[in-house]
Amino acid sequence: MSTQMQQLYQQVILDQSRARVGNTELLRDAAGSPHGYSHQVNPTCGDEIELETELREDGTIAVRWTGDGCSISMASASVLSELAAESSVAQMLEIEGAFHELMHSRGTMEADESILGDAAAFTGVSKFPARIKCALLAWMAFKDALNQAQAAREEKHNA
Amino acid sequence: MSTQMQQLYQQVILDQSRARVGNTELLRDAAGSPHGYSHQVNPTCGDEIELETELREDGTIAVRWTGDGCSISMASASVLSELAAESSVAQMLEIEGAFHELMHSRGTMEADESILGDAAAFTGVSKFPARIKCALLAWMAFKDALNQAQAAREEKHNA
Amino acid sequence: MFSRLRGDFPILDVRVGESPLSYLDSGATSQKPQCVIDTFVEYFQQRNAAVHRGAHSLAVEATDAFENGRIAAAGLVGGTPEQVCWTKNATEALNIVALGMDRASHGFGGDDAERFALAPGDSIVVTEMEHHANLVPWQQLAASTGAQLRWLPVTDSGELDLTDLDTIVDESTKVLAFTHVSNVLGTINPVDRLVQRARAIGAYVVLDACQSVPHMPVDFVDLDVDFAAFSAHKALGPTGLGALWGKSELLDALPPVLTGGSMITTVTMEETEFMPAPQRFEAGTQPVAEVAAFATAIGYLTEVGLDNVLEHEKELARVLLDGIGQIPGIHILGEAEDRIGTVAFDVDGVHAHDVGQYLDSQGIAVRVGHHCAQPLHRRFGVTASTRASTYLYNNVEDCTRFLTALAEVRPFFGVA
Amino acid sequence: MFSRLRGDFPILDVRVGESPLSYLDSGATSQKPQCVIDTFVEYFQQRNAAVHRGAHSLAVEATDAFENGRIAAAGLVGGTPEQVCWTKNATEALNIVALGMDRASHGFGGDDAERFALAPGDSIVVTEMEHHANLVPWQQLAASTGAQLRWLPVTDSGELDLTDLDTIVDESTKVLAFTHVSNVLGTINPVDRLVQRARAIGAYVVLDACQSVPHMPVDFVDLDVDFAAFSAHKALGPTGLGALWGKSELLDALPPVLTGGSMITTVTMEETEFMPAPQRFEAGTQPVAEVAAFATAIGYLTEVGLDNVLEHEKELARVLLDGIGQIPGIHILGEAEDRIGTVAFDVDGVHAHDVGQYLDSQGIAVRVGHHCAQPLHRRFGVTASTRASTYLYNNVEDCTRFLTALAEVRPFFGVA
Ligand SMILES: Cc1ncc(COP(=O)(O)O)c(C=O)c1O
Ligand SMILES: Cc1ncc(COP(=O)(O)O)c(C=O)c1O
Repeated sequence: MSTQMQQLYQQVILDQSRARVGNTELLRDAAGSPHGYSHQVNPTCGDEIELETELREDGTIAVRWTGDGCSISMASASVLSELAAESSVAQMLEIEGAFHELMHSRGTMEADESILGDAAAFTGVSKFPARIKCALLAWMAFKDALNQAQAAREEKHNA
Repeated sequence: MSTQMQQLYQQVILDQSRARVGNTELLRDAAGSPHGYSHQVNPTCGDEIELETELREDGTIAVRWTGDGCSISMASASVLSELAAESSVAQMLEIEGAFHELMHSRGTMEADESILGDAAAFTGVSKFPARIKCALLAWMAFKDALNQAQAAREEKHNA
Repeated sequence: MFSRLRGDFPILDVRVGESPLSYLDSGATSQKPQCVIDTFVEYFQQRNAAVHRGAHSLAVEATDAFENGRIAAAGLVGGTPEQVCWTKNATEALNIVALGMDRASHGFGGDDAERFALAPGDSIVVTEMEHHANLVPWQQLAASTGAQLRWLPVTDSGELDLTDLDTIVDESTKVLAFTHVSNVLGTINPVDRLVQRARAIGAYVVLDACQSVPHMPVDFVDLDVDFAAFSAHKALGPTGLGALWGKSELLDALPPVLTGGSMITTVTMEETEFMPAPQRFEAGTQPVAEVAAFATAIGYLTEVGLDNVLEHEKELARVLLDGIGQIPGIHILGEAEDRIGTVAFDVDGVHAHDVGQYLDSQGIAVRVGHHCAQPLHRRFGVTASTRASTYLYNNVEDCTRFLTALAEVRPFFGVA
Repeated sequence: MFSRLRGDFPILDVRVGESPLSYLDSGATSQKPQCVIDTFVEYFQQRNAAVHRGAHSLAVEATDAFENGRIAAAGLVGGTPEQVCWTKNATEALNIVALGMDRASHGFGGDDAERFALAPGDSIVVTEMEHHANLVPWQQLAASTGAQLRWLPVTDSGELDLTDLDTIVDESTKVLAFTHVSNVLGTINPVDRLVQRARAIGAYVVLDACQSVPHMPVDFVDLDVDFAAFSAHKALGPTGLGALWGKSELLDALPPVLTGGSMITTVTMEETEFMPAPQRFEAGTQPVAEVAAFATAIGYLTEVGLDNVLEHEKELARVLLDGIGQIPGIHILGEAEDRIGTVAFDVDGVHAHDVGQYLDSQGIAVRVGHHCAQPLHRRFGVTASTRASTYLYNNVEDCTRFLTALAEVRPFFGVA
């Protein structure tokens, strides 16, 4: 077993891929607060995620998703959901940015755990170009859905 | 000057390319006897020939053509017209067959002058694959036009 | 013989990390023997020029290399050299047929092309096991003409379900397009039976021969298909080259799709006349070095003998099927008897991408994903699978290395 | 510098019969430096695999090679890598645009594609100096949509006649397609002036950059064109590769023509969603080795410097024009000041094919015929011409050998 494999499949990743935090039925328009929805597909392998974000009155974000994919993509969605439960919108955007940068570093970057939390466990993924998309799939969906939720909130304000 | 060039551009060819026997206005439907017409283009170089054959009552063939092309293609049309003036239909078909075979021999065949007459001067052309089409252009038109003339004669007989 | 020829493939000596390479992804693209690589070098060092265009000596040599490739290809798949039209890949070849029919349906190509015209009320039949390359172009043709797209289903054992053949392929059917061999299941389909039905109702037969031509003897004339497509890169040849084969009278009547230089006779500012096949489908500068290299590949394959290749692969398939069958928690997709050395499977609780990653860490290269056959995967209730596909350079050791590693996958991911 | 780099091109040492080779046919296709050939060998020996598909290490390396090629190409012509779509040749690239507009005109591509729809009353403008590749596809589009095809004429000096630009390109014009540099005359066209007019009336600009990209610095972003096409094989790269460049927002909206694997997101039996550019135009297995080799070619060209290449060619053009001018009975086609090192001419009383044959017997490779520009030749009252075209590996000696032989042509054929 190569050490690269161990770096890639950190225990956190294997655990989270089974835990699938946030993996629950989507509410779509049944959601009470302004929300957004995104469907992302990784055409290479067929991995798919449907993810929605809801911006609650109290400033917290709810993330719900369903999906099918490899351990990296499922673990990533799970970690994202965990982080979302503990973070503000601004913090999530910071994490998203840091995560994006980390993934494109091709293994040359140290992860900043103080920002990334459990998402730092994906550092090893950045050495596997074919897997970067797996790790980013949920985050792309999140960013897209969040944009929409924010737009929906705007609209509601203006209405 | 390479000997291949001298073999290619035999004096007969240079002379015939200037003589252009048979190069005269086409009669088309003004021709008295059953006739055929063919237009052939060499897409590689743009060489073109329009050629018509007329099957006279006395069994002789008249060939008329207009065209634009390299010395090989023009000389070939000229030699063809000369031969047609002296030959029967059956003889022309024999010459055509022999000429076709000679051109595709890639320089491995001796020309049979007793059949080919002046057309034997094209032996050197068969060593230049890119020029074979030039030498054959008029002959393709001849064969096509002759077929049509023969069909026209049939029709006239049956009418 | 097969053990000796491994030495002809330099890439097989590459190491993946600390492991030797077992390349089991020839279904995607094949590796190249040194002689094919040498042809590239020799072509570019000694005879590179534009073909069919110059009178100069290099151009003549390049044209010879190009046209000799056509002769070699006709020798491989039957028919005459004029029946072989070079394309960039098999996908282009299949598109030429579908888009040519599209153009015919919209009035291009005159009377000759009318036979290819489709309209509402007509149907196009494909199968549920098609590669996207032999599905999407027909969807597009259906959308463009109003014809209906139908398909033959696939059985649990991974074969074509022909129970309703006579109602699915009926009088309305203008085209029957199907794959000779499935790129996922490895199944060899009964071409005869399908051609017979198509002939009975007068439909054109388009054969996707991508996975047959490299792996078994194939003769399109004997099979009596109308059009066929295959790619060089899956048959020891270079990337950037495929071929469309067709009956001459059909090729000459099909309107061309890509237009431009070298496929015309006369061009004025207003209009253009096209050459007959194969040139009519070969617009612009052609992949000449690639054709030269493919001719060498064909020579190599012919020397080995495609009947031997098939037999060799059937042996490897047996080893793979038996071995996988003994590993718990693995489901093979399709278990047809008549097959090539390609096996796809699903691992309980571990996603294909993770399976592939684990195997790669041991130097074993397989393909994971939907293999450009999403509907087929959906049919088997999965979105992705892992596929091991063999070729003449694989040996039993590749298979046992693969099987050993595969047995470790579920334990590694903690699902067994 | 230029004398030294000849040694990088092994084919220049080939002998034609007893003569050394002077290759003056780079307008048709260029020769390849050893480093480009080496990349092929290295790719097939060490990293060949299908791209964008496998998780295994070879596939990752192959994908890197492929995508690095895109980055290199964007470095060469401007814009971002996603703006570069690989094609089999420039002809395919131009067809993708014309046929994509055709499909948009027939309802494909939804609302996004509507902007590309043509109908009767619209016009498409080309020029009289186009290569067939940038003429025939537009004729086909006009025929398919009912739009009118118009063209800008050419002056006696071989330049675009822009006198009536504002009436030829008018409010009805949807597309203005023209060549950056004429492959026959060598003329460099005033892109600015034409783009300005197109912008004023809102037409799309399609630039045929086949003869500019290899020979001079070109930046499509600076030129502000919408689409552009060029081919690798004319720019030291391999056969079997060209590129379509476009503005991203336009590429993403243009309906794809060739459909199949690797360009889709979701496929069901009924329908398909396409990926954005560049993948949407890259159906099927791509010319990966070719892209890797082209990346090396681009590196080589960049090292030499395309401004230096242009200067070098302008010098050679001067030698050729001056020399030909001194030989009696020869008429040069077009004498534009702003040009690359390409010169076409007509020899009084000797057909181009015979001229080429004579030059070839001295080892001088030129092109003869209509050079895929029949209308331009008709404009100059000839059906064929002889063309000498230079590149960075040519030197003054090539030109003087050519001129000496050319002076012997009319005497040899007995017309002087
Ligand atoms: C100006 C011009 N346009 C288009 C083409 C076509 O390029 P390709 O043959 O690579 O498709 C060529 C070269 O043949 C050319 O010179
Ligand atoms: C069955 C089948 N059809 C079509 C294709 C497409 O071939 P290409 O990628 O060469 O266009 C493939 C391979 O990818 C295949 O396996």
